[in-house]
Amino acid sequence: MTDPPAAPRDSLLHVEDLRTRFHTDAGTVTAVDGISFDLDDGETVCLVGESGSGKTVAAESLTRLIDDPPGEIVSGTVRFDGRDLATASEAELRAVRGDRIAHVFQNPQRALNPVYSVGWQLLEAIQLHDDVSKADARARAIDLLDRVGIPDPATRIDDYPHELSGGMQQRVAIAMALAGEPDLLVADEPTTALDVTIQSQVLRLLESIQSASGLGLLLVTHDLGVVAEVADRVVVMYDGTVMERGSVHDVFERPSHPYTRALLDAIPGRDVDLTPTAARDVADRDPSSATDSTTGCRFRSRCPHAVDACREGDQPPLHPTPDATTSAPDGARAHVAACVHFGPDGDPDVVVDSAKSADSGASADESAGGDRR
Amino acid sequence: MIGAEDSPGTGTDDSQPADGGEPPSERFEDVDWASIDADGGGRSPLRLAALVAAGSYGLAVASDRLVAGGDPTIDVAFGGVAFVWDATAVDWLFVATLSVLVFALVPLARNRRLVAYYWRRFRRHRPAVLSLAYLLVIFLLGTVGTLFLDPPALDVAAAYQPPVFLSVDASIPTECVGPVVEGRCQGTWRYPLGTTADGKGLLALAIFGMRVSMQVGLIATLISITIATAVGATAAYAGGWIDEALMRYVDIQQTFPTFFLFLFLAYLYGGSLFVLIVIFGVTGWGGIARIVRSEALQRSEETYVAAARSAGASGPFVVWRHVVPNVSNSIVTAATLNIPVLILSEAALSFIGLGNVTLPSWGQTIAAGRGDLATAWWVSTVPGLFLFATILAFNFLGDALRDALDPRQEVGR
Amino acid sequence: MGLKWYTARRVAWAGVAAFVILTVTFVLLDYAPDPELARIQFRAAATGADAETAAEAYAERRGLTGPLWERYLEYLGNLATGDWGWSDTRSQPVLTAILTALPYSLMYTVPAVALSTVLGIAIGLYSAFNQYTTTDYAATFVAFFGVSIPNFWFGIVLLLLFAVQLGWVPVLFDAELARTRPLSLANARQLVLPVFVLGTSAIASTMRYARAEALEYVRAAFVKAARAKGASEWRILTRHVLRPTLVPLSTILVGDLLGIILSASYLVEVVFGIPGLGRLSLEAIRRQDTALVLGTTLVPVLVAVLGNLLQDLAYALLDPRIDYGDR
Amino acid sequence: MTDASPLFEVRDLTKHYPVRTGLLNRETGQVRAVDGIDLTVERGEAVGLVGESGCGKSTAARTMLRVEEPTGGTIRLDGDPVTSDDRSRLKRFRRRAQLLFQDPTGSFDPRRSIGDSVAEPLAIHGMTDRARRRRLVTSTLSRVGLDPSDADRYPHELSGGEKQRAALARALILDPDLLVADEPVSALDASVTADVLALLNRLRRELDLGIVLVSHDLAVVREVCDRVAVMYLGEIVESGPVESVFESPGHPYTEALLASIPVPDPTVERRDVDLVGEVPSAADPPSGCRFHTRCPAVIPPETYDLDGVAWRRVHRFHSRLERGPSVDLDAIRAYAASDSAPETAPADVPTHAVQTALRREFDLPSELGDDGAEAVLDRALARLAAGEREAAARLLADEFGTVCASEAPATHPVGGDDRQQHTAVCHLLDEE
Repeated sequence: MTDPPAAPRDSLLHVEDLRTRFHTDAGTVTAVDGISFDLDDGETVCLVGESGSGKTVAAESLTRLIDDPPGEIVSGTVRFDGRDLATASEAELRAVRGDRIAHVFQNPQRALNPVYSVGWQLLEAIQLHDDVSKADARARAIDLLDRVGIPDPATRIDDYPHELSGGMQQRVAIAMALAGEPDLLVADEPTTALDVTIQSQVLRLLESIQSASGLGLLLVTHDLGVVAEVADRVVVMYDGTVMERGSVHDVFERPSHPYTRALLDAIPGRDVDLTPTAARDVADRDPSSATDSTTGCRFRSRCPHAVDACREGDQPPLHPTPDATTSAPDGARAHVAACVHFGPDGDPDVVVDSAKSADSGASADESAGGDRR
Repeated sequence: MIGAEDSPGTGTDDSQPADGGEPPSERFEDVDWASIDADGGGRSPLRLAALVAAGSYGLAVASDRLVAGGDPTIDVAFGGVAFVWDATAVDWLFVATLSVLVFALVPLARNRRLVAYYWRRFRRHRPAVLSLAYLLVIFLLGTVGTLFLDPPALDVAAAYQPPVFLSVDASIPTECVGPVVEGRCQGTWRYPLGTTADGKGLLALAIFGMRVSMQVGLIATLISITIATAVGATAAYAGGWIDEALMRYVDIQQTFPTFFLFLFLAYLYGGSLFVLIVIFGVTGWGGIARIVRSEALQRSEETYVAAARSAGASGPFVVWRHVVPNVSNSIVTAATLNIPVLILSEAALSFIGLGNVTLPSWGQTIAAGRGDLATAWWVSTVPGLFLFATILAFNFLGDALRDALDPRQEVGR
Repeated sequence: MGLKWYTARRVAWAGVAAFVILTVTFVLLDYAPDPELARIQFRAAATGADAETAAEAYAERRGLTGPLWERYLEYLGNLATGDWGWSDTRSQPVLTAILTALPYSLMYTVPAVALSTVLGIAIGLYSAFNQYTTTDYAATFVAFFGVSIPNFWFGIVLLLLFAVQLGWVPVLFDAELARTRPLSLANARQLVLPVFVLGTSAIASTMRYARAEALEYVRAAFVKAARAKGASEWRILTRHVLRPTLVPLSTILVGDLLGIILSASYLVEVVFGIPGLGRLSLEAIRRQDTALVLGTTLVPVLVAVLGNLLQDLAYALLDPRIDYGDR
Repeated sequence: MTDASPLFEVRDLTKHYPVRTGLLNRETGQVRAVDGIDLTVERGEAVGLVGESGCGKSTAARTMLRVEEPTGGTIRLDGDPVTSDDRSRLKRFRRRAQLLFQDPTGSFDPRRSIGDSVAEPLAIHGMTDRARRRRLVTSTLSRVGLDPSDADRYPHELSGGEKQRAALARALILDPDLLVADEPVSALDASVTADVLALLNRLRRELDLGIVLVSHDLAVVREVCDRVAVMYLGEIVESGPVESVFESPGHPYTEALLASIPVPDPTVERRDVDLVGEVPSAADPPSGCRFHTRCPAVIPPETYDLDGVAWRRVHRFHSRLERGPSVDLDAIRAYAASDSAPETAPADVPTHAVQTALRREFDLPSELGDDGAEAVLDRALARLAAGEREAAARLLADEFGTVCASEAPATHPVGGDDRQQHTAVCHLLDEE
């Protein structure tokens, strides 16, 4: 069984089999190992995973923002609006970056150049893609600041980044991303560095921008709460590969891959209890130890449902889940999971039903020694 | 120390009657703190050893200065080889420096695992590993080798001999020691690196030059880092006006261009090696003190310091156990990079004739060969190459150390 | 507190630093043995005259008779009014001797400084941007070479090679030529090696710092953000990396470069026979002309004080984050 | 209630940091990081302290353990006051009350082995027997789920979760009665977080440990704690049993905080709260109720009939004039100039255009919906446009003053049921 064939479609962004490697002293690390997903106009797709899952590298690989060297995009297609960015020239990419695809980064304080004023950096973003006069660009910059909810924008535009709070800095970063009126906004953990109240403001801002301009939003996050609030569709990543993919309702209500289930289970206060061993330390490991010799399912060693078949071959392909009826019929948006139990010879109930039986016995008693590398 | 048996000094351990049997798994709830509070502390054998070493050092210096007077410090003959060593003031300082170095290495030997970790990081820098080997050779030749070698002697008859495997027009040497082939004087193994205008062997000169360079570099740097650590740590720990005053002083000292300070002081007080080393050591610590201060301030902001303090550790305990060890990385790096500067300065001062002219310093030899460049190019070149290689090696070493010991890279990955 | 207030404070501090240094110098001079005095006493004793009387006469002539504080004030006053004393060996005022020598020094230091600043920063930035490439390794090695090579020895070797062996440049520096036709090709030819020797160490040092500082920024998030905006690599290099790099660099550059240039030029002049400040100072030391030694030492010291002041001001101009109340 | 004193009791704890400026380093103000908080912890009880960053919760944690010297207030352990005057008593306190830090990486000395670091508190408290320390370290490490051989490892060889376990071992090795955990899981991945919290819960039961859990994450507090205190700008605005506070919050801030948390369930509609702006500086906290500048329920004046949104915007404008940075009129004129159809010089921009620009700058609606209020706002804007910021602020204060800004609110009970009752500090509860 192979990947459901991706029908030639007109999605805004179509990523297929993307692979990114890093060459380090300790050897080559494949941070992103063949991921595929689609994103449409006006749609929000969330890349979810814990630290070391490769979600950030995946997002930055789209427009080749990764540091090269040591990073290198080995293979794959990134079709954006009909063009393959993976094979595009640096100059072509430059025309796309900021203009068609914009990025917002995790730490706003570091994403803004400390020695230039907010205005300078906004004007740069405007004038890089639009041949406008300085005065016009400035007026537009003030409009942008106003649009992202910066109070007194005409005064604030001459501030330096360090004079703004974290929330304000992230708003400025978003304003900068909007300067080129992009079709796709890639936001990498845009709210992780912020307080909950500010996070909620920024998420609302992103939503309102999206509904106003209809741009596609690719949100990279580790926070399932954020995912549930904003996502239309979800891509769950673990160790550089896609573990599960589907609409937000499918993934949250009928989590299929054992990893997704463990992830959901780990949320404090969520009372669906899975076997505690599955919940433990799914990503608390040194990503540099991720050698390329991995065979079989990457989640195998921590999976409570691992069987011999999990050792064989590569990561299992994305199999459709039994609830496929509720999903869109075509391959790219189906609810799929990369687990042998969902394959042609597997029995999904091994994963799905075990929760019910384990529920009674799980005494939430974490035992020693689970935190191993 | 490590792996010591249950010491009888803490025999108040009544709650644990089964002692010595299977490895007891004592739980922290079982600890009777009231009895421990009543107990005293212990002392470290290392500190004792240091005390003994310092004491005997003091006695030796005193006996040499007061009792022996002009006589050689050591005069023994075993077999046919006589071993005579009249220690100068610089030599005594050097001995002190080396003993301090030995004591600084003890904590390293204790933390093998950590040393291995640093070594793995250091090893990645191949030029630095080579440099380390080269410097060890230079160091051993300069310190131990010179004790057994005769100092280069005047021999006008053997002037201008070319290095071995090389030849020079026979008219240039006063008298060719080696064979003369086709009108060219061949170099011999008697003077592998050739000779100077005085007929001194350049190999011997180079080796004695190593001693001078090592003495200047190591002693002055040790003086510098001692002062720098004291000043920097005091400034960081005391804060307030003490910090302000100390750092302002460093500001001013740093403003004075080092070379001209050396020049001026050497002019005023003479350029003997002892004076030079003291001047270098006493005036060259400003930069390191700044590093120590800022590092110490940063380290004391670290969470592990807060953790120790919240567990009840005293200020001095934290400084000694956490701040100083963690600052030492930066001190080692700064010291390593300070040494070549001093060696170069000494060579430069000797070169322009401000040093002790009787000392076989590399700079001295370079200056001596300057006039003979067209005829006997090797006289300046040989010590120049040694000087260059030594400075280069220290720079490589320092750079690699900075990389390997960088605390920023140590934390997390 | 604003920039003006900060500037005023830095200027005042430079004044204080200069004053302290001059005071220390005075004390050092006063307590050090005076070689001239020793010579006079020796001569007097040798000719049968009273050494004591000769010493007093000498002190009288030198103005060394008054109480310490009086002499101290006079010393400061003289320095301030440009009366830097009389050079016995050159039979001219110290300041005149210095001003005569200064152009020769500037003739090769200015090009060397300009070259090393521009090239050093450029190579350093390029190297940082292309970390772990062959170019970077080559540049790093050249930097190590430049930092480590003793410049006086380097000068000697180059002279041997290019002047003695190849005859491309003159062996001896022609001061007359430099004075009368400073902009001629012939003068340029004889300045090439000094500029090169001085430049090597200065470029190397600048480059190392520039590379190290730029490395802090080439992988910074804001550089990635600029790339995401669609900025070209050139723009990223010249705008986004250069500017923040200049902030710490300005503090290192002035202080360190100045130290290197000042001391290296001294040795370069000795090696190449350029009658600049360094040679003047060395002559003064050899002939034990204390007034001239003091004068030639104070020039670089005052230059350093000025340099430090400029460095503080440059820092304030370059970094918007500076807290003016901090220093 | 019994006569026995609680395990840990903090009364009126304050911590002010001096702000020094100027040539002579004169103290020109104070950052009131913690401004009079009360807290009680019983044996075996976990109390949460929540709030946004900058609310003073971490300072409170460090101050209540006297890691930092408090400016005022009393701290009692088992009823005994803890002061820094009595050194042996303070040392005993250090043994019985431990602090667990947020950053598991930074909290270990990179040059010492884990075992060394974990044993350090023993050595500090006078246990000279190395072998015995080693035994205790080994047993403690296995109790927090680590391998005894981890004692020989160095911090860089452990993962974040392992380091946090080791940090817990270090905090527990002195057998404390109280553990103050400052954001113990915020640096960890979700699955590791779950583990560490479970471990914390288990140890609490096992050791009858009192816990103060400082966190920005309400879900974590809900998972672990029995009672919770919500902090805003150095003060506790609401406190009580976790269920009661979280189910029926009495303070608009708590409500807003709860509403801000994303719910990991796509079927739940998000509650929208109008919580704008950010936490003001603790060096200059707002007068009256400190939350009034951001409060979505700030009490409107009775004189005008304004709808909620319009009123809050006017109030925010007022607060901004009172407390915010200076208004750059030139920039606003320039902006108004570039906005007007025929290009005009900034100096020639008509007043009404400047006022329009000002309304836009301060996010004011073009119509307030109340003529009287509209007239006042117009006058205020005119004064501001003329550069008389203070006069404008005065006018707004006279006309649109609110009790929230003028008087500090009192503490009120919330919730009827006696067992579930908790307290909140808010003017909205005044009438009741």
